[in-house]
Amino acid sequence: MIIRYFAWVREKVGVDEEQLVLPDSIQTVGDLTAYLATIDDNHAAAFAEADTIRAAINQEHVDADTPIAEAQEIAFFPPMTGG
Amino acid sequence: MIIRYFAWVREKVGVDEEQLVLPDSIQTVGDLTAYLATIDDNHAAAFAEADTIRAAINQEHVDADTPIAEAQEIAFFPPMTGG
Amino acid sequence: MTITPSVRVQAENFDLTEETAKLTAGRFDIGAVVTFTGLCRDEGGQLSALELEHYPGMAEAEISRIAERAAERWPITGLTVIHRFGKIAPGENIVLVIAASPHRQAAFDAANFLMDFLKTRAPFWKKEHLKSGQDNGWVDAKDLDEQALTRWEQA
Amino acid sequence: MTITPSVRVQAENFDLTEETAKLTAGRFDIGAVVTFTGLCRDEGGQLSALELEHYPGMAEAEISRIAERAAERWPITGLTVIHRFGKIAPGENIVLVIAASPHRQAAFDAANFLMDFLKTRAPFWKKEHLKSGQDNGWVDAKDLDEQALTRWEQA
Repeated sequence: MIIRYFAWVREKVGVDEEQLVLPDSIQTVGDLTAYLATIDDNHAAAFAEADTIRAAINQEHVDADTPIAEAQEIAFFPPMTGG
Repeated sequence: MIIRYFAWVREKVGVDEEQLVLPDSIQTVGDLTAYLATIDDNHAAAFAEADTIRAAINQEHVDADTPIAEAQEIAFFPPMTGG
Repeated sequence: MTITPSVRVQAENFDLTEETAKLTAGRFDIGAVVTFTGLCRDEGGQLSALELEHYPGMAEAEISRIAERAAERWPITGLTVIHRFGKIAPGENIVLVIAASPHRQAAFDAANFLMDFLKTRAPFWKKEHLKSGQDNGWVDAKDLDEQALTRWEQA
Repeated sequence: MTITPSVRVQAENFDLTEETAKLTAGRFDIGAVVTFTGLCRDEGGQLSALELEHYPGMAEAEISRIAERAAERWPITGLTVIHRFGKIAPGENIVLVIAASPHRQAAFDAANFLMDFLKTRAPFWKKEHLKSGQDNGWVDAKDLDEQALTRWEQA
């Protein structure tokens, strides 16, 4: 599964994207953010305020309780500021 | 005093504008429309439905009860359909 | 201090990019520009042209009064209104309103307000010419247009 | 049948007249075209540029989803959305929305709706670069922008 990061989430994690093999216990987007926060200091800093971070699966917005089983690509980013 | 007509009011009266000397009894816009309706058949046809006709004094919208004493120019026309 | 709206009543067409550039050139405080263009429809293929009559002098004065009300009500950096007169064929432009503002909702609201008041207060009248060669008479004012004004009443 | 919105995410600037002409050319059923242009402000002279990051692929997909909702909700004959990315200097264009419709209020509402949803749903992020040479960090999302969405909720 490819995980992509944007804006300050990307800057804090330190990479644009990464490929991770996840433990079976990770079922939802919320499980994944909690897990990512434990990987290393960079991820911990990026996901310190997990509530403010938005997620998309296969390029569609999703909630924390969305299952990740069907995901080829999951992205994490701050609230959008386009327009 | 110059009286100007637009759109179907103009077509029914048959002239763009006319200069009239008014009886002293004509005090308001409403008095004037009632008076104009008596001038001839053309004016009578134009002012048959006086309620639908709008008026402007010196190029500003006015009501039927507005006094005409200060008017250099009075215009009569149907409801506007611009834009 | 409010801005001075640019108001023109003319037979000629107008250009959206050019008119917008006049409001934005050399400025760095504008975050939003809303333009409204009103065009002539052919009413299902029946119409050959609209003929727009106006009250010269009052047309410019009344549009300016409406635009000044908009400029007092919203934080606007520039307003342009161009209203054409004469014969206008289907697909051609009739009217242009542009509102520039630091903020997007102010630009939307000012342009929307201007169009509602132009429709019912600016002294213009439309006559329909049909492709059959017939003069279809003067367009009736719509009650809906008059009703649209009530939403701009302030408490 | 609703129309297919034209959605572009690009570094290049856009031209208002040209983009509007694409929606109106050869048509005689359009009575109203509303354009919204979002521009980069210099924030009182402090800003040297905005840097717009986006999520390629999702940006186009999400804008298309928003535009399709607008096209289903209002009687629209054409919709265009262009969102730029990369470094954008004060005074330059950032985003363009165009809505064409037979009716003026539908064009206003669709453009307004699109901008509200673009602001909060399209995956773009702005970073501020100051004239002092400093990187001023990422722009915070505004609660007001999120609140603006509630007015589009349907009963």
